[in-house]
Amino acid sequence: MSIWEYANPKRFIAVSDRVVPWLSWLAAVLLVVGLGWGFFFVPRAENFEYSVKIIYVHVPSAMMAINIWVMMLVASLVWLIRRHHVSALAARAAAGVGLVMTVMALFTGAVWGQPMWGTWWAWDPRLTSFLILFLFYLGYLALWAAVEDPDAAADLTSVLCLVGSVFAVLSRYAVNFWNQGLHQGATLSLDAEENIADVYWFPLLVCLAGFVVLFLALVFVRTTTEIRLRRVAALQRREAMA
Amino acid sequence: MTLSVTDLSCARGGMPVLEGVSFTLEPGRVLVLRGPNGIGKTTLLRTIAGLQPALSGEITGAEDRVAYGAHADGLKAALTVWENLAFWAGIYGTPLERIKPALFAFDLYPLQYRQAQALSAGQKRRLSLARLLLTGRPVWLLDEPTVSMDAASVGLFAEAVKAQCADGGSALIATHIDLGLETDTLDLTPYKATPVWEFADRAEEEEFFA
Amino acid sequence: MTLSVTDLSCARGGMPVLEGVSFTLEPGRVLVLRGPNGIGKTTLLRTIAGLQPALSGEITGAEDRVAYGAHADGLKAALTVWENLAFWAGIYGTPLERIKPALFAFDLYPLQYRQAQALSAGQKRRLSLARLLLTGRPVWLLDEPTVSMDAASVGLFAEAVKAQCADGGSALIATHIDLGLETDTLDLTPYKATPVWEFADRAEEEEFFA
Amino acid sequence: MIALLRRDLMLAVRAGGGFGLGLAFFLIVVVLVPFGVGPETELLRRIAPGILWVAALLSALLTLDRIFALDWEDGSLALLATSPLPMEGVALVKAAAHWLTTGLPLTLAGPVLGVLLSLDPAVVPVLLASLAIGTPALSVIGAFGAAVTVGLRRGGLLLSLLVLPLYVPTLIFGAEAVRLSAEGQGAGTALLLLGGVTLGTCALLPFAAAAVLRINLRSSA
Amino acid sequence: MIALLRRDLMLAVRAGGGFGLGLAFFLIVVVLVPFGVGPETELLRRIAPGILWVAALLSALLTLDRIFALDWEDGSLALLATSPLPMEGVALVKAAAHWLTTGLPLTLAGPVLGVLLSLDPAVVPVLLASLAIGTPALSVIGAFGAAVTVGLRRGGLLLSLLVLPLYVPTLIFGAEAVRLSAEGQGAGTALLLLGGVTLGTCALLPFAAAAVLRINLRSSA
Ligand code: HEM
Ligand SMILES: Nc1ncnc2c1ncn2[C@@H]1O[C@H](COP(=O)(O)OP(=O)(O)OP(=O)(O)O)[C@@H](O)[C@H]1O
Ligand SMILES: Nc1ncnc2c1ncn2[C@@H]1O[C@H](COP(=O)(O)OP(=O)(O)OP(=O)(O)O)[C@@H](O)[C@H]1O
Ligand SMILES: [Mg+2]
Ligand SMILES: [Mg+2]
Repeated sequence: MSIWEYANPKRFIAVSDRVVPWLSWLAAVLLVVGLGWGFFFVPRAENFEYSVKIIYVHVPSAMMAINIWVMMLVASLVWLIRRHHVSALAARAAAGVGLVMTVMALFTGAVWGQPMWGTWWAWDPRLTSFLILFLFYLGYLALWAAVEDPDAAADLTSVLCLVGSVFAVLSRYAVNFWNQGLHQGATLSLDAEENIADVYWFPLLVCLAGFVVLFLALVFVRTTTEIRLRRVAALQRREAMA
Repeated sequence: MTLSVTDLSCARGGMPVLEGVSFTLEPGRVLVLRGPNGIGKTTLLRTIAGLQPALSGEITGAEDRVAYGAHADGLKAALTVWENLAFWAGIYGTPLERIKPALFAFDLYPLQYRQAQALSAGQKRRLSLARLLLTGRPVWLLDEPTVSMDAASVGLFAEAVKAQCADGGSALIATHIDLGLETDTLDLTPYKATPVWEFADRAEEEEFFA
Repeated sequence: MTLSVTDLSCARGGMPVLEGVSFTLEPGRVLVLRGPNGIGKTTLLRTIAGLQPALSGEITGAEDRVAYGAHADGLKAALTVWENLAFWAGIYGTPLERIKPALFAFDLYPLQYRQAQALSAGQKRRLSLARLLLTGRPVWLLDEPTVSMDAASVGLFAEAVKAQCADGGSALIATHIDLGLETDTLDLTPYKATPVWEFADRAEEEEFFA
Repeated sequence: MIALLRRDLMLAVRAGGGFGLGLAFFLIVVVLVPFGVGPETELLRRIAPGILWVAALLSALLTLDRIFALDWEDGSLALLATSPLPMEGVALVKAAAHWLTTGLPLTLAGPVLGVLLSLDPAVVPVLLASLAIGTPALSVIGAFGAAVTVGLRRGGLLLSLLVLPLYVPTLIFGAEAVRLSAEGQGAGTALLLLGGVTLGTCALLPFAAAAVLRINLRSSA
Repeated sequence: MIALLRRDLMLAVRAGGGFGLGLAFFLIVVVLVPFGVGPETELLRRIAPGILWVAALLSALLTLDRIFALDWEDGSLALLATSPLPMEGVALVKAAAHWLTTGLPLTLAGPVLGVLLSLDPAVVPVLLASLAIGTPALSVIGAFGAAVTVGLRRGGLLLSLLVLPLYVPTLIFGAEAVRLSAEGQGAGTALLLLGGVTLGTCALLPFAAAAVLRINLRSSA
């Protein structure tokens, strides 16, 4: 049986009801371990001061924020091509989480910036393009909220998501052209030498895993909620018609 | 070529409204849609006009052959009567000479230099009907065309429809009043959709949200 | 107290439209305004409703006693049927209990939680008429109230008007169709203004610009 | 009056209008400016107060046409005019609703966005004060402008032309207050003058707005 | 197509929309900024390019909702959809009309207003070039945004929320070009990139806009 079977709302709800508890626990464990490890059992760095520990929230949330948008893009495409309502609703569900992640990254980043760069905010390319991503999330959700007819809303937001993605990438380059900044480069790049020391590295990985699982759990919950909301609306409309 | 609708089902605002509608409209005929408010006349016309997709069933002979007249007049308040018509003539590639007859047909000639916003309700309506003559389309889909028009104007409209039929056109008209034309009538009441989606492919998935 | 209009003249868009209109409307009576499109029915109603000043003549018994129903429905698309009515009840200080009867009177009860934008043309119109019942005003001024309503709804409307008259109200209705009420009729055609301003008090000055 | 206020707030929330968007626009303008003028911090810090005020003013401006135009288009303004409410009351309530959905959120958001322009934290209280005192004037003046242009379809742009000049005093005093305190001088007088402007407008303009509305209704289709 | 373009221009001129207003708004924003940030010349000169571009962008923004909303409300968009014109054509023509009534005047006015911000004369050619190349992108992107929000009554504000982030690249390259040449460096690459953005958007977005319009029409009342 193909994965499209799960596009059937009933089956989707059934599945999510089964997996959500597991995901939640797994996420809890991973986060507790990762954050606990990172916060309490990592030796104090010489170059970074204590605030370095923020990285265990900052980096995962930042990465999630970016990757969630990608996931939304995929879901939107699925909706546009295969017209599975669940897919569209999943995109909406994810967007909510993505927005929160973005805010977390911005906030932790700002808090971190204070000790590191002596300022809450700097117009560094990384930060700036993140701010733009934040705006995209806002617009996307606002559009969902504004359109009455659910299917039209799904269509419009999907198209917006496509166009938005292109422009997000475009702005990334534009911003780089505009200002070369002081933000860390991609420390998690694959070639080993420029990786940060393993002591920081492992707990970070655990945290990342934790965030991913947490995201999955949240998306499942929120998607089922969205599905049920639409179901209720549909039933109410039937009332009205009958 | 006749407009034929077979086993058509259409929805509005995500709810199925009509199902199993079938009829054919030969050239030279007028078909009047009747039915209580909210039965789905507007929805049906919009579907045939291609503004919204049908849930199921098929429509043949509508492609590029219909001129749609909606509840709204679609006039530009700032343009004069003549300019409004000239615009639509341009869109449909109709020569401008055809405007004058259209003005006469709906007794708008004296008002032709009046801005649309300075027209009374019925005058506006007449203007929006005059537009149909410039589309050169054989099939008219009209949604309550005679709203707020007086008896005389309704007469003019009837004339226009007759003329249209005379040269092989046809008209599908949703209305609550009597137009004083001999027409076929289709009452939509029996086609009211029972709000379940047997007809949707992927039945369950669709039905779930409808 | 009766609404009485004596020797009224009114203009629209700077042009005199009607002159020398006089009539009285006793409590319990219905007066229907007739006349071809553009004769000035809307203009007359707007003048009596106090939306525009009369050129000359006088209107008594209208002050704070009239409820005006225009061509436009005046509904809030984003609000539900019930909320729309509740708002007007609030404005006119009418107790909310009165909403339910109003809904029944126009067969809107099943639609009461529907957003106004999800109503069909005729349903919208019915809602805008239901509003009248909440104004608690004795005199109704209605401009083509039954536009795009089906026969059944027109019947409901006639009932509502009867009821209004029964408890001492009255109605002045501009329409082109037959309401199935026994009413007095006033045809405005004879009052069409000759576009000169003898009647304006500051004759020359006004006349100069008209 | 209450009924009207309640309805307007309800609409603002429901029709996806109101709060969120006015705020978002504020945010966006503030974000755009650095893209224009470049990222140098000290430059941004210097222009921060001015930019914040101009941005607040613009986002108030963009929400103005909602004040009357919607009610006009669907005909409910005419119906209100024939209702027991006095037009002055309508104008005042509408302005109040606009302030609650726009001015208030802007005021609260101001300091946060100040961070983006690296506004120095010391002046935040003054910024708050100036916005809190100034924005009501923006709403009332705006309501008047909206009343003037309500007849014109999509008069939105003309509206801004009429209103912006009227905004100048508010802008000057408001921004000046913040600038002065940023330069370490007292902002007292500026704030006082700002308060004067607000009081004056709130006292007089609703009447003007009502008059204008009546005129527009008279000549309307 | 031509008929539509002619009509839109006629309406823009007649309905008091188009030219005058977009321009005037541009002027006013530029005038307001000095009130906000204070009169120091060298400060103004430094921020001039950015402010000019942001102002141009905002006044383009304010005229966007006219692109489709009017035709939507009076029902002529639905009639156009049932006419022989392809929706893509409609979208493109509408964007073109918007540019002719807004972008073009802004471009021409830019240098003049530059004087107000004591922009140094040497960079005027680059300013002209950047505006000329950049503003079409603003119109096309805007047309897309307008198409998305056309269904919503007074979606104007949501419109700006959706569109402004899309404007970022255009703004950056445009303003950057002027800034660079103000600092005496070459603006070539910036202008090239700007041109790239414009071409790309003009090529692709009309299709997106058309698709969105069809969606909105489908679910419209
Ligand atoms: C509001 C301010 C900030 C924002 C919006 C922000 C945003 C981001 C983003 C988007 C990433 C990329 C995640 C990825 O793609 O891998 C990131 C990673 C990172 N940030 Fe920040 N950041 C901010 C402030 C800071 C500060 C002040 C520091 C400390 C000096 C910092 C240190 C890092 C580090 C070390 C990484 C990991 C780099 C990597 O693994 O790719 N960030 N941040
Ligand atoms: N935008 C909408 N969203 C949801 N439902 C709608 C919408 N517009 C209409 N409806 C519903 O769809 C059904 C059909 O509406 P439609 O306008 O086709 O009826 P109609 O036959 O044209 O009625 P009328 O004679 O009053 O014009 C009605 O029950 C109406 O309530
Ligand atoms: N806004 C306006 N500006 C100028 N003239 C107008 C305006 N509105 C209407 N008129 C003219 O005033 C006259 C009276 O208009 P009015 O709307 O009162 O007619 P009516 O009797 O209501 O017609 P209908 O039955 O079509 O509604 C008409 O000749 C019309 O052309
Ligand atoms: Mg209908
Ligand atoms: Mg009338």
